[in-house]
Amino acid sequence: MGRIEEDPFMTLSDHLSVLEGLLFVAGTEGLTDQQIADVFEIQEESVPKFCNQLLEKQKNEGRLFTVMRIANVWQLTTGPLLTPYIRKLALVPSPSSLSQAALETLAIVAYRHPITRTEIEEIRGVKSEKAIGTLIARGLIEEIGRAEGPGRPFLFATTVEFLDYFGLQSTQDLPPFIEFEQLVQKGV
Amino acid sequence: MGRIEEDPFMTLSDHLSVLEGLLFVAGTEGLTDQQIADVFEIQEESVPKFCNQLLEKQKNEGRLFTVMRIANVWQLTTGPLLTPYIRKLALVPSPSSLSQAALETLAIVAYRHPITRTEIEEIRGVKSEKAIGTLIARGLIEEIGRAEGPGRPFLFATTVEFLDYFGLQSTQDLPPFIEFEQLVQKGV
Amino acid sequence: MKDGQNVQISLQSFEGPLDLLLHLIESDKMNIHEVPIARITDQYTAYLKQSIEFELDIASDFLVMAATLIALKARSLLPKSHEKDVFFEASGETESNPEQDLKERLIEYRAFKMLAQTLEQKQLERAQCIGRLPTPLEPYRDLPTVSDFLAGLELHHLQDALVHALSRTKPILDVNIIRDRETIPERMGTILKTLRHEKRTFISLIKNYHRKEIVTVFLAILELIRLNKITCKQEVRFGDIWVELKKTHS
Repeated sequence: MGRIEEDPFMTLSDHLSVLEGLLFVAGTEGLTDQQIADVFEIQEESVPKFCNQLLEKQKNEGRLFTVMRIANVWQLTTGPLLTPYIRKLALVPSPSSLSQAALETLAIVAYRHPITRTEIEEIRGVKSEKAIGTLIARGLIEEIGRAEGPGRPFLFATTVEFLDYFGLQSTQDLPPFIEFEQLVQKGV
Repeated sequence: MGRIEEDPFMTLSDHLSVLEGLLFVAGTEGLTDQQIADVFEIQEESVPKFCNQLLEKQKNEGRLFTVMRIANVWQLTTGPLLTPYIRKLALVPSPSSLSQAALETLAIVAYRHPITRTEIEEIRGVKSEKAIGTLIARGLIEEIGRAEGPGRPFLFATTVEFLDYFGLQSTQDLPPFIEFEQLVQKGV
Repeated sequence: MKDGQNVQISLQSFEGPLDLLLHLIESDKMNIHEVPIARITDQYTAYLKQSIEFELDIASDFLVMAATLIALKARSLLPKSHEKDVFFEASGETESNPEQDLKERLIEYRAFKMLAQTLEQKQLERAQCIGRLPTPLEPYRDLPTVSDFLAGLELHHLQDALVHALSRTKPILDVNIIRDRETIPERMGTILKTLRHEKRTFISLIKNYHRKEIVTVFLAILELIRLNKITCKQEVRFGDIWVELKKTHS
């Protein structure tokens, strides 16, 4: 395990907690072997063993979301044991209507998809993580792939359910953007 | 706890694992008291106790992301212990913090809402149009109507995003204004 | 200002005249209540004179405050007459005390400044609390929920079917159907009873194709969907709509 076990102030269990925390923050983007190796200053070859130790710990503690290697990254995912409860949760109506921020973000994704979080934030001029989260949770937008370039960020687009909601066949059926611009210019 | 403890096949610990799993799924959207009560078929009043039991469990197991009540929803968030590691990975961009003018304006709106621009400016003694604009753009305050009287100026109040941004449960969570006035009176 | 001895002072580093006043009071370690108005006025105006390089729009608020302070200073220098203040109390507002008002404004503003600091602290703490993006629940909904149903295309299909059914009814004058109108709850009961045996098509739930009856069936079905008692499926567009009891979850 290299450096990790040598650190006199942290136990293996502490390191596993940090690993779990970082995987939590990384979300569906996950962490690569290299990222994990860099943070813990260990060899890349040791990463799978390290992650498996976390998996052991999670199982012992009865965690229903565990570390898994998906598409070359490590991420936390829920297992089948949780599924019936998620189904039950899905039936409970979610509260509150969409905030102004969420509506704005939705409009941007609808007209400019596929689009990354950074691009959305550039257009809105403010952080939009919360709004994106709301829209994902409501099934109005979804991740449809990754952009090229550094970090390979997720690309978002509206879902079929979004189109259904507005009775549209495709985003082509949205009122053309130019009409909106004219409305804005007329001050409507 | 109603139904939960009566179920012969599941221990409290199992239920706490399910709760944690569902909070994991809900992410930054969080779960309301009602959603949790519905899924577990318990009384809404029992939810805070239930969540606090999870918090205990998480702490005992050394978890670095724990359940927290922010803006009236329960959600899993990381704490300061994980921050240095998150920085090391550069997983999240450091947030741009608010200017002094924006913070002062926000404090006034939080305690004196609904409030007009002129009233804010009277308290601050300076023009506050720009600060108000910034706060609206960031979704921290919003127009909630118009005041009576000449010009029928807009009335502003803080939003749910405001609570989330500062990690408050509700506006009740802010210390009473009188405490601050007393501190000033004492010449602190 | 150009002699290089003075520290360059910028009004922009203050949030406004109240902020500057507080700064002067605090650097003198004075209590707001005990501030000698004459001294603070001198300090304030001296400060303004030093910072000549200000922009007019920023400066105007500061100048208004200077004028107020000078008026207060003049008032404080006048001998305390028996008639009290002719200047400030001429309007008959005997309670009004402009010096006291200013001090109260300063206290209020100072309190809000402290609050702003509290918020700043909370902002820093909150920034360390990071969550994860939610998992979409959509794939976990094996049965469409009510809102999905009503918000989606299904309602539109029902309406199409209704039009379809109505177009088949003959515009006959049926004098025999002058009986008590069947209520929607009654029909809901009948439909549920029928569905207990087998799933049925929407059309087959209608008995005599009278407009009123079709509307009753339509509304009863909508209500049953809302109550989560039944589900509707349509295999092809404009095809038959199959209505069946919702499987109860254990």
